[in-house]
Amino acid sequence: MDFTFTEDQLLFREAIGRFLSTEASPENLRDIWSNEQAPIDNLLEQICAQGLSALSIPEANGGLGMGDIAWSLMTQELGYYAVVDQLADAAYVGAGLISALPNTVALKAEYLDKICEGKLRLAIGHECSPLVADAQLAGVLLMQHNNEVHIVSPDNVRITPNASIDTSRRLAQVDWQPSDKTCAASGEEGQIIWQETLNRGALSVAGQLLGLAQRMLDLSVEYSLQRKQFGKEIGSFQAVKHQLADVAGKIEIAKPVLYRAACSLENKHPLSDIHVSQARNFCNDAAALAARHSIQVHGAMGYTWEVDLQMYMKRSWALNNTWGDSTCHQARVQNYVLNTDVDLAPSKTFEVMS
Amino acid sequence: MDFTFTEDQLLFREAIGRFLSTEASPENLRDIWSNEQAPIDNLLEQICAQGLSALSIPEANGGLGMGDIAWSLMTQELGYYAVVDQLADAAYVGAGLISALPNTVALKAEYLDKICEGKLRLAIGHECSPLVADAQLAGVLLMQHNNEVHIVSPDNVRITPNASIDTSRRLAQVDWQPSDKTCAASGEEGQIIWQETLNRGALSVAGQLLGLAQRMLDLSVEYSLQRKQFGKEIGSFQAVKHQLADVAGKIEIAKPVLYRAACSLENKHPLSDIHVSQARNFCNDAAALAARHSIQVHGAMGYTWEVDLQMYMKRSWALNNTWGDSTCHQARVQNYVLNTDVDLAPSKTFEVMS
Amino acid sequence: MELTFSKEQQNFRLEVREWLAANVPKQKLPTYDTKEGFELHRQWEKKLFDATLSMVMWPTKYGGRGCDLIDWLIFEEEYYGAGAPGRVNQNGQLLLGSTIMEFGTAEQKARFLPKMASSEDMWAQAWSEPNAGSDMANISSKAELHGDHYIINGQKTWSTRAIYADWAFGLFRSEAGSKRHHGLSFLLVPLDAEGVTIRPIKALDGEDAFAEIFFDNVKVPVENRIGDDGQGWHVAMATAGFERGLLLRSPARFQQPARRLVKLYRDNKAVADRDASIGAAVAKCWSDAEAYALSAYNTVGRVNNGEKIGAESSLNKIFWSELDLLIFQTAMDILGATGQLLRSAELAKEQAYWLDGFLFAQAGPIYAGTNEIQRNIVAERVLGLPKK
Amino acid sequence: MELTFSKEQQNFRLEVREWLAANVPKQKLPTYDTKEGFELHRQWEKKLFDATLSMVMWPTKYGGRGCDLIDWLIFEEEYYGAGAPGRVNQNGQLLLGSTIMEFGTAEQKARFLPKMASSEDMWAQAWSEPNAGSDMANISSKAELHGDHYIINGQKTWSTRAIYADWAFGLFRSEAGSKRHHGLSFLLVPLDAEGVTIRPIKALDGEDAFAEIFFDNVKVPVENRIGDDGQGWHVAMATAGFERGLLLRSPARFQQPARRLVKLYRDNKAVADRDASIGAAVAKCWSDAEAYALSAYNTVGRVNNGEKIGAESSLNKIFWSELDLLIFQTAMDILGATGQLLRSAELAKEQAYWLDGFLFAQAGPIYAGTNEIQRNIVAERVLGLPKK
Repeated sequence: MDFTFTEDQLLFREAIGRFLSTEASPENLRDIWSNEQAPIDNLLEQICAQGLSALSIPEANGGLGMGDIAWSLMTQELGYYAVVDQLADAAYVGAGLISALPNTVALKAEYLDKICEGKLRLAIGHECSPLVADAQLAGVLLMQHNNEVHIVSPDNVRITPNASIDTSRRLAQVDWQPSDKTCAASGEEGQIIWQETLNRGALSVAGQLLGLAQRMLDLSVEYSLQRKQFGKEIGSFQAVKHQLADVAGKIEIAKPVLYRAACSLENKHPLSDIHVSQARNFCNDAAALAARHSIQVHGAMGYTWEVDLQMYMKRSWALNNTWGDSTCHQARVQNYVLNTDVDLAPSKTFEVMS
Repeated sequence: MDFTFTEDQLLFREAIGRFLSTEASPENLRDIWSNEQAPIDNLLEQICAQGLSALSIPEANGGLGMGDIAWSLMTQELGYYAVVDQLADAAYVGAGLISALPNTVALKAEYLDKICEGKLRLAIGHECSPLVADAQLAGVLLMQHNNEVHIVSPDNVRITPNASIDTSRRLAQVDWQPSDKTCAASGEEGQIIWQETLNRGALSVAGQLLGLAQRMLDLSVEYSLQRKQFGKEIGSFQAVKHQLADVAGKIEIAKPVLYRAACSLENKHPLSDIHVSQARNFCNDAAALAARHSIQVHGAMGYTWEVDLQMYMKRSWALNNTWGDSTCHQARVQNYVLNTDVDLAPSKTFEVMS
Repeated sequence: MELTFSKEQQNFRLEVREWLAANVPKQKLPTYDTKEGFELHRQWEKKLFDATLSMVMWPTKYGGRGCDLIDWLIFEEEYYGAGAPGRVNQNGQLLLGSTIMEFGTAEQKARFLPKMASSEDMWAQAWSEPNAGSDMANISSKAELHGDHYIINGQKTWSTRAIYADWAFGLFRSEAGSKRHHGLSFLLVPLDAEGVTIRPIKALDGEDAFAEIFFDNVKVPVENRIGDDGQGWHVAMATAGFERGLLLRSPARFQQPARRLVKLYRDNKAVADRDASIGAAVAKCWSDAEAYALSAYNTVGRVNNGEKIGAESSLNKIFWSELDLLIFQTAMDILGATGQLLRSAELAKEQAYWLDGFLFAQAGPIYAGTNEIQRNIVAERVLGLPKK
Repeated sequence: MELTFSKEQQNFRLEVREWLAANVPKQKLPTYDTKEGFELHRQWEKKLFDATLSMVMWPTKYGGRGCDLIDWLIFEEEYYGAGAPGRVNQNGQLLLGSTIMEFGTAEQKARFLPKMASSEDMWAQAWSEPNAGSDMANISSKAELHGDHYIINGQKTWSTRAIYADWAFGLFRSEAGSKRHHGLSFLLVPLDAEGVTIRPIKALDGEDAFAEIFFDNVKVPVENRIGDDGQGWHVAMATAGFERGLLLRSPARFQQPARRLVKLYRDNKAVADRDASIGAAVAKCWSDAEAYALSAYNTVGRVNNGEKIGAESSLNKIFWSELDLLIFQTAMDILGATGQLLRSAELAKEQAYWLDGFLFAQAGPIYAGTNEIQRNIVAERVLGLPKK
């Protein structure tokens, strides 16, 4: 029983954070939010140049073989700097999906190599949403059709962009036709891949939401120390203090829930679905309260396009229903607790004894 | 359209409040909470001497014919002074029940006269609860058996007291046998009587809860002006201010909901069930928050038997599930909103147009 | 207590209902935070005015029809119930209108009110300043009296609708060296006057919903002052209470989205009920909106009986702003992944209504006095807790 | 990260589980706030001690078995999971115990710890004073040093368990004229000493759960001082952080009622589901309790790695006290009309468990530093917001 990260994992997180703090600064982010395409390419190229796209690829395929546990730190950094979907979707969720494909799939090794080299952009279409993120950028689309995994070329799909509140997101409907030729996995195998992919996507979002919550909290603390009302920094008013303390509380309690879910996913724990959804519920909560209290602390400034807060806030609202609606994650936990006859004794937190 | 009380109604409320402030002072109340029986008799006699037991009795029977609208003010005073169940149950709910009995019921006129004179104590056993309040004191018990109203003598029942957290309440199980002889109404007539009685009981409790909420707020404001911490009255801390302001908000919003329900009941509005349950939800909420924030403002003192707060707080917890559990009132409103196809247009607040 | 409408009230309701059914544009107008939308809303206001439905409570001589507050509540119920356009000139009509009605001279009334009712004149408010947000008495924009006119200098901010409006109204410090609430004057300033510069502020949705206004030696005639010199705070606050709050946010404004939320829930029951708490939240939204309506009718009755209404407006403000958040948040929870889509997105049908409302609801606890300030007011003025 | 238990840990769990299965009284003990209940709990503690299960983390020489914090969490899971009696001597064992372990002399450890582990000595805390509640540094009870002993005078209040306890521990002002945190000494006082008067305070449930303690020239030998003269605040605070908070309220303390709440819900599903929000609340209670457990394991891991844990204990305090309220409030909502019944009532079966817990939960946000104080601490020490 050791619920901590290794020194390496923590140092790696720190390094990524340092890198992103310059490459994904609020100014750069604002560019991405304001323009259509180019700035994402720059950022993604920088990121690939750092080898970040190779993180999840198995060591056998030339990657770093980084697992879900380490990613639960990484995704927080991605959230904190509001990095666009593509990175986590390709380097983490997509790489996981491709790694899980049967070795008989001809393109598997090639794709893993390309991701390693930062030369493949992926989009994943899961039935939990009618929207696919970054479909327009994708070199290959991984599409769900019931239990089947299909590998689809962008040439064979119709992509209809759907603009959203987070303008750094490129969401689209993707119309396509499943065929035997595109099918890379099916039956129980396909089902397990999609189940794991949904969990990984949801966990990736959970981490990002937590990072976003922390960013909103930091911005609010900073603002509350600058802004004066009635002759005092607003951060000295008890109402402001308590609002921000409550956000800190939501963030702290969400962390271990996120980490446990990551550990379960990495170890294929039978309750991974529940643990991931629990993580999502806590991280959704933290991000929602952070947004709510941050805009309040920012006052009228918080309602403007001008302050950085708006980007992180909108992204948190958008991600809240990405890789599974918030209600679907609530439902998985509620069903487990309310509609099963599992004994939920205190001793069962980690043990699944019979 | 006139959503206000008459001068008379308001003056009457004031007079009752003045009377109760001496007769049902916290010291007297503490006596009732600490001893078994005698003090209730004193209080009830005082109250009957004032003619309060005759309020609801139709004028034709020598009473004041006071309706539900006026009672929605009265019950708030009863709550504010935490007057025992017997008064509202006999003079308001019970009197209403008896008045609604068919005139063929031999004892009807006699009972109405006796209530007028303050000589009849009633207990009402409704199937919404296995507990009957003040059964031990009752000269007659009005018992529900499906749609039937039974008038039962205390000689023919077995009463098992059940002690509760509000020691001024005398709750009991009542074992009894329905018979043709005890049956005073049945069929549709009985059903309507019980439906109206539940609504009246629930509304009586709603008013009392609102009065209790106001009392708890007043006690807390008073305490927060006396108690000092860190060299200042605790009432000057923003956290305390906001907690108490929120209680005031819950109380204010509950009032018109209570009054509308009273008006609906008095006028046999087809949505009386919904309106009464809405009133209960809002008044339950107000009392619950008042208790929560009052004990917080009182600090450790609030957790003691010694402060008056505890009596009002416990009574609010007890009444919250009296004359219908809180979940049953939530259910009536939720069903109406969620599971019907009624159009809830803004114009429908008072109109039931087709 | 009598909770039914008179024959006259019912007739008025039916008249409004029929007129709206015939005249409300089938297609939602573009937002009035764009030039095009602003003009279309101005045209709509003119149409309302021509039917004497623009300011139903105003005297007929100023373009109204002399209705009382109950009629006004009825009007609002029908107006929102019909999904009619937002009121682009409401800051003038609802906030400034009452002030001029109470403190304006006969000339000022005749000069300003009819054109306000018809929206020939569009009005922007100019209250806040960079250092006078919640602490409104901290105003530092100056107005120097020179014979028959003031020269004003300074900066206002968060001025809603100022980009396209014709006029602004606000408080200016007319007594040099005065402090807090003293020495302020309530002035009306034409926005095309020399020395006025307007710089838009983009709101959360990217539209120019507010502006900063800079005054550089702007000349304003004394006839544009409401009330006496130095009495501006008194003038501004006198109508700041219950009625102003109610006019700004009538119950129907919340009952209509609550009604739509119930429909959204019923239409998506299977999805929504995956999370058990959604149904309870939907019912609460509807019930809260109705409670707010009941509260309004109750208070109007007491006002009509001559009762003074105090800090209820602070409680109302807190209540409706939190209700608004709950309504639109719950809708977002039901909509799930598509809730984030903008109006232009192909998959967005009803979504844009909810997203717009969700964004706007975020500002509710902030504008018109933050909810923290409102709670302080309740604690100090209603409950008697100490100021410091 | 490795979230499974070692063979040794599993064996320890099974040993505890089996011992408890064989020894936990079938019938719930009467409350320890009565004389009879107090004695029965003392006997239970002796039994635990004899099985070296009283203070599993203490060194064997003081009656423990030298377990680490993970073992302790396991012990607590089994202890609460088995519905074993409340720990009557916990203020001594968990709060004072750690302090003596860290600051006591070898003599003091040998003198106090074993009898504390066996509950031969029962301990009451004596922190609060009438004017030093949330503001603990406001202590005014005096201790004058006279050679080899102190003479103490003053009053303590909210002293849990003081009525039947043998000893009390607390802070006394030993430097005349000193202010705030300075000049305080940490003293252990036998409650049968001459000059000690104890007056019970009835708690919400009518039982004598607390007491006031009056000290009238009470003589306390210098050997009863923990740490140096005037260093009392430092001594008291050093162990006031994460570990003390965790010991006071282990996760299992909340997981067990959450588990029972789930069962209560499942057994009364039809009734509970009348209000759609109940199911969601039940699931949240369980999930929150589990999150608190995860948080404890995570923090223990970091402590074991030598990390310093700061204001997390303030966040924990807020979290568990609010969770406790939600658990028992939700149970009350499910129980409905019978929830108000006392243990003696015929219809009360499980009800008394819930009502007792509901009452006790009310105090959670108040004791051990009110939640308002905790939020201030988080804002100031974690977020760096200004003090004033």
